[in-house]
Amino acid sequence: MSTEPLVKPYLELRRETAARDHGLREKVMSLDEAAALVKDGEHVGIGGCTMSRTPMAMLWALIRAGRKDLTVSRSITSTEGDLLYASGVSRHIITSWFSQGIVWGVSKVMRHYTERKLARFDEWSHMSIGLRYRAGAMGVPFMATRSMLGSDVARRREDEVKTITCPFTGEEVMLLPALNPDTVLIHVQRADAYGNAQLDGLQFMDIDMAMAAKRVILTTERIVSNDQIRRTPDHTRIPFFTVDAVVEAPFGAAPHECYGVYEPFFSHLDLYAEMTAKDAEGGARRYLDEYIHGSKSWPDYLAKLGMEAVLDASRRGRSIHND
Amino acid sequence: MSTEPLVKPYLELRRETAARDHGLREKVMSLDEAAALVKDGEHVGIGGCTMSRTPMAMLWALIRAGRKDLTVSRSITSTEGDLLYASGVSRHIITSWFSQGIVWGVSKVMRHYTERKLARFDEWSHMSIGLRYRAGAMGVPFMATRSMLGSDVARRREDEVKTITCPFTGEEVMLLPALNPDTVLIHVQRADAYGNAQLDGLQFMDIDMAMAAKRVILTTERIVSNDQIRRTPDHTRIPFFTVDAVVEAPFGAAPHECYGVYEPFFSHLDLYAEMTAKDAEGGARRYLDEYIHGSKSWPDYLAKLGMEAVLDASRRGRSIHND
Amino acid sequence: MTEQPTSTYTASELLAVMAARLLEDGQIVFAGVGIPLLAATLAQRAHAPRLTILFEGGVVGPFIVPGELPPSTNEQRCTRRANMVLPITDVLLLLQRGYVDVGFMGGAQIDRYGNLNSSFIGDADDPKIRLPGTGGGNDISSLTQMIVAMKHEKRRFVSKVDFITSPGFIEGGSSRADRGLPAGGMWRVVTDLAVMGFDERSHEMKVLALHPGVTAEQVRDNTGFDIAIPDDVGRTEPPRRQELDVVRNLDPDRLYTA
Amino acid sequence: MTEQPTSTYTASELLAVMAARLLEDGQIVFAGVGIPLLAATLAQRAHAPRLTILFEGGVVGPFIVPGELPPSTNEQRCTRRANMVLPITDVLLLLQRGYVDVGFMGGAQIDRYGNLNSSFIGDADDPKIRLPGTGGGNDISSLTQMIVAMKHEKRRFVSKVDFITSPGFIEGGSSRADRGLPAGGMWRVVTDLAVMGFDERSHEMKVLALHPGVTAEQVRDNTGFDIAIPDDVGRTEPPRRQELDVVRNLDPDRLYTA
Repeated sequence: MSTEPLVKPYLELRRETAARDHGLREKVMSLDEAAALVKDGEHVGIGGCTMSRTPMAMLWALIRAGRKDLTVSRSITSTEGDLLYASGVSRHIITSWFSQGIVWGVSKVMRHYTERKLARFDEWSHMSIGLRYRAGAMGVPFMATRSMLGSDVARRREDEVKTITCPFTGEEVMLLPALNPDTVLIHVQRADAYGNAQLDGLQFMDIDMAMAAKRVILTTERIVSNDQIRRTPDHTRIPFFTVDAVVEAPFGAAPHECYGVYEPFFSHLDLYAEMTAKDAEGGARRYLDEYIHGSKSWPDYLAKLGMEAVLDASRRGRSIHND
Repeated sequence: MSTEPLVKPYLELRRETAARDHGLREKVMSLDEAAALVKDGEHVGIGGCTMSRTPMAMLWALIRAGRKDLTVSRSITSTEGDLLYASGVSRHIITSWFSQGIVWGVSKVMRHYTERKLARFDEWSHMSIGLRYRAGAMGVPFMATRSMLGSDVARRREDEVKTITCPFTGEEVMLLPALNPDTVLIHVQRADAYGNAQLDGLQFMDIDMAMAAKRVILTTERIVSNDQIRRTPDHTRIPFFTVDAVVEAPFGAAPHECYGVYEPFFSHLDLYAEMTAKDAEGGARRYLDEYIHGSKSWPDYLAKLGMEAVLDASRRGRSIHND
Repeated sequence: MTEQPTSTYTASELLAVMAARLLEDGQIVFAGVGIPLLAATLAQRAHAPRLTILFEGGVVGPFIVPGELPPSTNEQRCTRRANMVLPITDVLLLLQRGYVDVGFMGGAQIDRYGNLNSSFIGDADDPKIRLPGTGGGNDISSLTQMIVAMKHEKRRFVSKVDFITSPGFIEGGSSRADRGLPAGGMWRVVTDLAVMGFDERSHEMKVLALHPGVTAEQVRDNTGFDIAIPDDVGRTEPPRRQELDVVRNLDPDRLYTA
Repeated sequence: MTEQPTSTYTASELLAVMAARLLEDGQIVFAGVGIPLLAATLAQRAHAPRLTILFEGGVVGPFIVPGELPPSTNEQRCTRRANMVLPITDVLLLLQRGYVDVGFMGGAQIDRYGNLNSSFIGDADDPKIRLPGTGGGNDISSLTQMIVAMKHEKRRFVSKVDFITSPGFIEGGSSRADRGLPAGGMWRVVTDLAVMGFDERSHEMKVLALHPGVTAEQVRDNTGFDIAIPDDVGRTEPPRRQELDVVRNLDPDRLYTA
């Protein structure tokens, strides 16, 4: 919502946070119910990174719900970004890198929409995006950094960053504006019904994002008991009171990976790359029709990926635990 | 070292860090060898908090080595602060709270040395100390905060903090100076010979402190193989390249606690409180003579605490894992 | 112990019970060691099962085990069956971020504007007594709404504290916000004599309710400044045995309730 | 495959081998996906067993499993037998804190002062090609000493990049420090033709060594600006079979070395 100030005034942040229900309560719901929480035009932060723990099931539901004009931010954006552009769910993505992945080359869909000025791709350095979420998580209006100075990446963001002289050292440092998304979507290996989430392996920017957001929608490979969470409290990475919805979505990051559970569905990702190689827009639209709108449920989407692909991705995913 | 600037200039920080050996190498040594790494007059950060994971074995070695004029910082300071004052190892402690613990009342030793102006106790809010370490860990000269404003705690630190108007929101925020200790002492449950440390339970400010310091001395309940660490990399909290010394010191936090291994040695702490209740200075000196200088080795110190006390503290410590 | 009639209880037991009643179900309370920890745990067992307790050591939503009270909020006894443990700085940042509904701590000295002093008795540059200091007190009182539980004594209830360790309303009126603290502020002060609040505009302390058998005069006699006590001042309900039983069960050794 | 004579190798295999040789034992290298990841892993196995690799996804000191190369540095394949995993922001902060000895990435377009462009071909406001962007490239090149590995082509080696995504020496001289980047800077550029460095004062790119069979003329023909090549320019040793074997063993499917 471009009319909003770049950084949320502190009292507004406090009012919003105070207005939320902080009680230990069950928040389990369906993908569709969770999708209904997100309003058109909101700023939605997407957890995970590139092809890891992308909340694909939740994005599947948002696309099907016809959500529009979202401003989306993510550390690094992969195929989900193509689908957000092509579906019109978002035509404004704030990220540090945007393409399917180096082995598939530059995203034709990203190029189609950005080069024709049909969509915005605001580029920040990777650490800058992380520090913006972190400032939002900490409840401060900015975070200092020594990166991005002097580059054209910063020059293109000159209305959004400030350079000051450090009052302690006299050094020039850059101040990055706090980012507090309206909604953050995060996929995890396990969470309880209250929203206490435990992440295995790579955490990316998810913890800061959850703390920075006004609303967090968790999808999880499995819902576990609160007792199980309480047995290893030092493995809990996201506390329940930041979370508004918990959706059990097995393989909820497919065709991307979920650490320790499944690796990327490479053959399907090759297929997607082929579909969008020649005719980017048409290919993306065909993918949306056939796979997203063409599946009645998330399990039905997985069925389209194929049982063999699911088994293969799982085998590779669990192999991380092999010696 | 009061002649140093409050915040280390960035290039000096970078030079110091670059000059360290970043290689994966064994760093196992004795308490005495580790103590020899610390120079008189240095700023030494102490890990843990109050009665938890206080690096007592390392402090035992520093006191016996006759280290002098250290500036010490810690989140909350308990009996170890008394001993640092009384031994002369430090007469300048930067902390947020300083006494044995609420159930034993105000520390008579702290009162003796501070009220007679024999020692400095620089008081900061708890979060401010944490944010100062965090800024040091991140390599930025300051961290913004909305706390401490308007209080006399801040007024007494007016030469060390800055209040600015946020260039994004126009709000008044306080900037806290980064703290990069010369040496940080941390006691952990397990670490490998390279210095990769895994902490169970409460982490306090240890991770930021390790990242902020120029030198880290780890004491650990046990040294484990690097293979064991690599089996659960997402439990590693302190990376090897921040660490300069690894000392295996079972019960290295006694008479304080080490999460999941032993609880505080309450009867000994009651005894200490008694010793220092009437004659603070004399009592602390007697404790130093009898227990610190009077023990030939760390196990000998533990022997003075008594086998029953060790068994009792261990039983209570392990009880955290009971249902 | 359950035989004990409810008419007999120590001042600190009364304090724990009355403080616990101020906490509401579903809140997130940042509790200090001592009476606050005890009262929050009592509230959890009495009327607020969904109350979440935060401890400064880095703990979210633990359950305290009866008879295993911690010496501070930084030992493993504070983590039993917790939902999460996290670094000290990050649990304190929850206050700054706005997730904490109420902060709850004890106090050594308080003034008419709810400022707390736990640093110096006398001149800070040449103190009669050097107290332990703020700990997280300054952060909690700077960043959220506060409940303070303390003994009601003239020397503790002073017109102006020697040193503002934990800011209340500073000099009253809008001075707190003017000093850069737009959020939070003192909400309730619970003592062994009464429950106090603060005037909406002047932010001066005033008595809201007297404990059983306590007179307005007693409160005035034990308060070092002129405190407002309306004629229609409220009365607190006496501690119920069930409440006292929980307190005594939690603290059989009278560690906090001596 | 080990039968293959060392005289035959692809351009990217050569790139990987030559780049790996620039890494020293005991260093901490922040490596990007592709050739950098491959070269760092080769160095680890060839001559630098104590080399620690950092990946942007949040990984400290992993070992890459042959044939299991990741699609980016953000998947679980990057974490095998790692010493530590940590959040993305924190692994990038290691650069700012100064723990990283060398950053190592690929490049789409580079100029005489070592500035890299991976954002826009043509005018940024109306680009011919929108490239994927910086990722961590801007942070790495802003905060540490850099090695870049890329194909040596005229269109990639330009006098001035269209857009400075990852700063080298900006406009040469002291301009990098003047812009607020006192630390780091471009150190080496490795291509399939040669190894380049930068002049101490002017910070202009210059050739340090030519690869086997490569002439100075070839380098000039494939460089879009006037590049200094001393008469006594060095010569790199041809790839050893053992080096090529490791590369081919790591990337049997030619994912990075096509």
